[in-house]
Amino acid sequence: MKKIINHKEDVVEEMLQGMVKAHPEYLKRIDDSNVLVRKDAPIKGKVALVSGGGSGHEPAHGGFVGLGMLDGAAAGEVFTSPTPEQILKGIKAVDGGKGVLLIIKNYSGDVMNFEMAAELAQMEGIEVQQVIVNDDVAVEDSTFTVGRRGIAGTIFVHKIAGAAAEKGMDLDDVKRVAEKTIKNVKSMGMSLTPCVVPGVGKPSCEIGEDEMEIGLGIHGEPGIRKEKIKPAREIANILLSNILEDMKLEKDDEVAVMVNGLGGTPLMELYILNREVDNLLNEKGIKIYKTLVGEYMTSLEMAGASISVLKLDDELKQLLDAKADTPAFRIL
Amino acid sequence: MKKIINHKEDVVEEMLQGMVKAHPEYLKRIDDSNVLVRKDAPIKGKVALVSGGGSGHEPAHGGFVGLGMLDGAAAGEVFTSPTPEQILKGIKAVDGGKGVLLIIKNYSGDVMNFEMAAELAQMEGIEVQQVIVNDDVAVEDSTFTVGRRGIAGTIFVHKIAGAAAEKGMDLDDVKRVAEKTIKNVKSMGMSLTPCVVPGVGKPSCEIGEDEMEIGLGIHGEPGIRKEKIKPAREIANILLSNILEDMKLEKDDEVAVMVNGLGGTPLMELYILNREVDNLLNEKGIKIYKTLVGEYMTSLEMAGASISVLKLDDELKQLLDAKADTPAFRIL
Amino acid sequence: MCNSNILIKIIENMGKNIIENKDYLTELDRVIGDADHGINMSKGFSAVDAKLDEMNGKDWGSILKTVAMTLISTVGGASGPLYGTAFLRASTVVDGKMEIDKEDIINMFEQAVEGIKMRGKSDKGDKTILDALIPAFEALKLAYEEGKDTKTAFKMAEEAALEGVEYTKNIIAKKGRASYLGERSIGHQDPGATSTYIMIKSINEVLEQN
Amino acid sequence: MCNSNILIKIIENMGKNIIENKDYLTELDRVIGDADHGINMSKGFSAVDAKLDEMNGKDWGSILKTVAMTLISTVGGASGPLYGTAFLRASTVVDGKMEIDKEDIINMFEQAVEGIKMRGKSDKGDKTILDALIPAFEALKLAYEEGKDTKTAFKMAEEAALEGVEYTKNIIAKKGRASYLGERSIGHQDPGATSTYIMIKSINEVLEQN
Ligand SMILES: Nc1ncnc2c1ncn2[C@@H]1O[C@H](COP(=O)(O)OP(=O)(O)O)[C@@H](O)[C@H]1O
Ligand SMILES: Nc1ncnc2c1ncn2[C@@H]1O[C@H](COP(=O)(O)OP(=O)(O)O)[C@@H](O)[C@H]1O
Ligand SMILES: [Mg+2]
Ligand SMILES: [Mg+2]
Ligand SMILES: [Mg+2]
Ligand SMILES: [Mg+2]
Repeated sequence: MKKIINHKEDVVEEMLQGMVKAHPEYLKRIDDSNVLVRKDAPIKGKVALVSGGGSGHEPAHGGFVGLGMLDGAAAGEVFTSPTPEQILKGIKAVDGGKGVLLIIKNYSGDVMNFEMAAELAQMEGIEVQQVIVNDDVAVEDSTFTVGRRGIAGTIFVHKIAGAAAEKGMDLDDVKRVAEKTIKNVKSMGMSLTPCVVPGVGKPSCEIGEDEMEIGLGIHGEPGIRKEKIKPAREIANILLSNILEDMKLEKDDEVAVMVNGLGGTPLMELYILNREVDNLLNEKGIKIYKTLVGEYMTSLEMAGASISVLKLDDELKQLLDAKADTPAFRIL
Repeated sequence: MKKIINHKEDVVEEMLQGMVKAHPEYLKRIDDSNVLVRKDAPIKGKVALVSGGGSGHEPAHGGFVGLGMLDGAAAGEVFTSPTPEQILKGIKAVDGGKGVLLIIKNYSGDVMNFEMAAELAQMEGIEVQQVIVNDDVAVEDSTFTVGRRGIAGTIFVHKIAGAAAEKGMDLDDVKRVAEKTIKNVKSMGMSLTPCVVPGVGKPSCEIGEDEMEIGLGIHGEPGIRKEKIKPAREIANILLSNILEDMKLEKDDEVAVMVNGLGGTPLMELYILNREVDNLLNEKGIKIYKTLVGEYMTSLEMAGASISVLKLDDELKQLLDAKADTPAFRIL
Repeated sequence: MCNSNILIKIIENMGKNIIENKDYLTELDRVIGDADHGINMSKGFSAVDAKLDEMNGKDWGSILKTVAMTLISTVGGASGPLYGTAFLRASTVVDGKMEIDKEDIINMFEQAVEGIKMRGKSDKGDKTILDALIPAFEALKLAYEEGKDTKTAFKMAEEAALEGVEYTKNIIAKKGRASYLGERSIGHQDPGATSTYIMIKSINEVLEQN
Repeated sequence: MCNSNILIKIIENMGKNIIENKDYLTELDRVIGDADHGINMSKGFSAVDAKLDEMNGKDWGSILKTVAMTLISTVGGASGPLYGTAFLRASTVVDGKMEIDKEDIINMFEQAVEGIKMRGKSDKGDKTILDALIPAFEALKLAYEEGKDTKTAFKMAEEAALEGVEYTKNIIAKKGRASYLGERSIGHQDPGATSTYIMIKSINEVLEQN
């Protein structure tokens, strides 16, 4: 296991310190916690947004704390949800009297820990609502199961709900646009190499020398299938076909696209993948309103990428374009 | 060789297409060239900045084209300088009548190709000046050789010279601040794994399972030495010691720090490394005015990082803080 | 019948066994989850261990509540809130009691089951903790109804839990991370059911010695 | 003495040999550079090959200029401007000539050397192209001074170039990427000197056949 770390037990603590040291103009850390909040939190009279989850997905979520996005992010151990206590600290630190929206990725651990935090916060008189992001079309959507995972599409929820809150919308309205975004965003990923959780020391899964894994999760959870590695064009086609099958887009619909690197894949390859995504959507007559290419929701050093497509309407477009100023996402 | 690409011969072409498709609000491509320029180029009455070099270092340099940074970037084949013809196209496309500054990384190939382009541009009546970035302290500084390589410190030159040009400084003045920045910035890198040039298909170098390479170049050029992999703290110490030895910083001097990922190293590790850099500089009483952590100058999928330290004065601080709006670097 | 001293011994033994089985539980989770169940549980019980001293002399309710809050506030992941809720709900029916009887045992167990069902929105057959815990609870209740003593009743609960663990190999996961695998979760043993079995076994080991 | 037809044959043969040695040159560059010298040179000469037809019937100066501009505008990297400048400077002394003589040959060679020195700010002993090219030029000049014929003179130039290539193994690189290695560049053969040797050898092969 080759990593630039000190002790494997300390990675989250030291990473959080490194983040605050890097971005003191954006972030402050709540004492005795793994919670990062906006430098200017709490902001009186603004709905506050709290997200978080396991670590190892950087810049998610601490990198999206700042103007026009999150007010706070709670970081768990690597790939492990933060505890209710931690999340509660985040909620209390950012509450500006207008209520708090929790943006949760759909994993049993995250959902339960955030729900418990919400219950505790409500007991302390803070108004808390939650939305659960479930954009990963690699997982079958079924009401008998926990349903789909939340992956990179979550960043669109941060951005759009964050802009809504910054604009002064109330909690119900912020929740409404967050839910609209969740309904409209679908994602799917693939990987070329596994990742190694520092505390585990072994690769999360095995992928052969000439193989790729389609549809795997951002914690190295197995995907839909392994297959022989294919050209970028076909990779884009596999992922997009699954996404579009689920979205029922029509000609002239407008979308935002995210080509997200999982950590080990260089930007060159992400741009090549974006070319293919763009070509495929163009062929179908779908209009690309905005594109994001880069690392937004990673899985440690895993090589691979995910594609997210968000269907837009005028309200979402306006919120997507709104000013944002965070360590990892800025719009002037 | 596992990469998300189509044909290995097409990576640069397809990457450039993918970049322009991703960032149409920032970039346009000059016909029949691998040159990306600002959407609004040429800007009349402003000194124009052109940089470039081999591909495989993304987001450098196309990602830094935009307001407050570069006007144009010429992309060569992977790790190969662009040709004079290409660079000349860039110069002509961005010249706004106030002269053009070339920002060149110190590699024989880059220097010669850019110099030939400058000669050709001057023959066409365009005023061209150049600066050569040589921040890599891993290489001995000698007047008998070509001297030091240019690596990630180059981004500070783009930022500061770009801000100077945007502010309306004339060519001599822009060149002066660029040279001041070059004089004040030192960098050094290390790597855990090699990279694979698509056209070559073999790793650029061999690094053992428990080894790291200290001081290697961003094209996989061998470094100072291989040693057993060490904790982040010692890695920071090795790189910083070499940098500081060369800089003669004094207590209370102010610096900007860049912790730059080489492509395969996740942000978590970069933040951990930043924590160590920050601690070490604090111990020495050196003041950190601004920190950048992320991927700025990569080497394909190489795992590793470089550290750059830029000594600041009031002028450099002001230019560093100035507004910038490019695909890969934004300051509000 | 049972004083709260024995509870502390049980908690201590649970911790010991969970920590001993850290790698085993993690490996089970690696196959159908995210390779951390042993890590999560060990972390929780190490924190619980550090509080054993302060539990001394406390009532059943307080002790269980301390265990619950410690698990909730250290584990993270799915197992933290689930086991935490189980202990928390169990604590409510023995609040202030220094001694408990069969009735209390059944009530605690029942509350634990209900707590997990509520928190996890899950039930028997979902390939989770509940596939060990519910059969164990039912076996325990039946044993008591049949007039068995506590040691025997818990022996039967342990057997039922183990059967439940085996059963998880044959079914599709409907809750937790393993549910993302769909059909491919069949054939693999559930980590959470396994840790539940280990905890029930830990109760028995203490009862045997007393 | 030599008409421009032979030059086209020489250029063609250079391309053939460079492309045949693509992997060899790249491998040399992998050890002390960035593993692309063969790729760069092949790319350049493939582009030159595509222009052979249009060179037909042109004068020495035009042909050399076409080669120069093609190398400059396709290679990138250090070798592009260096060889490009060499051919460009050589072209200036035979502008408009359909036939050339010994004097012209010496002038062209000299210009090539000077061009590379100027462009590369380099000289003999830096472990570059010049360590093959300068000895070759000196041997050629000497041979002519001693009254040798062109074939013999080029034979001697080729031998000197090969010795120069061998010599690069013993010295530290002071220019180009290999210079970053300092002492560690010793023991390795310079790719650029090697491609120069291949090009001179290519001249000889054509002279032999004519
Ligand atoms: N909704 C649920 N109800 C009951 N048990 C669950 C539920 N979700 C997960 N589990 C249990 O939790 C176990 C996994 O715990 P753990 O690995 O610690 O958490 P995580 O899945 O967050 O990594 C599973 O094996 C399963 O038994
Ligand atoms: N300044 C210089 N003068 C003469 N030859 C040089 C100089 N710099 C590099 N070279 C030659 O160029 C060769 C490398 O060429 P190539 O690999 O194509 O370019 P790059 O180094 O840009 O990758 C070296 O082996 C050396 O012979
Ligand atoms: Mg987990
Ligand atoms: Mg090169
Ligand atoms: Mg788990
Ligand atoms: Mg080379």
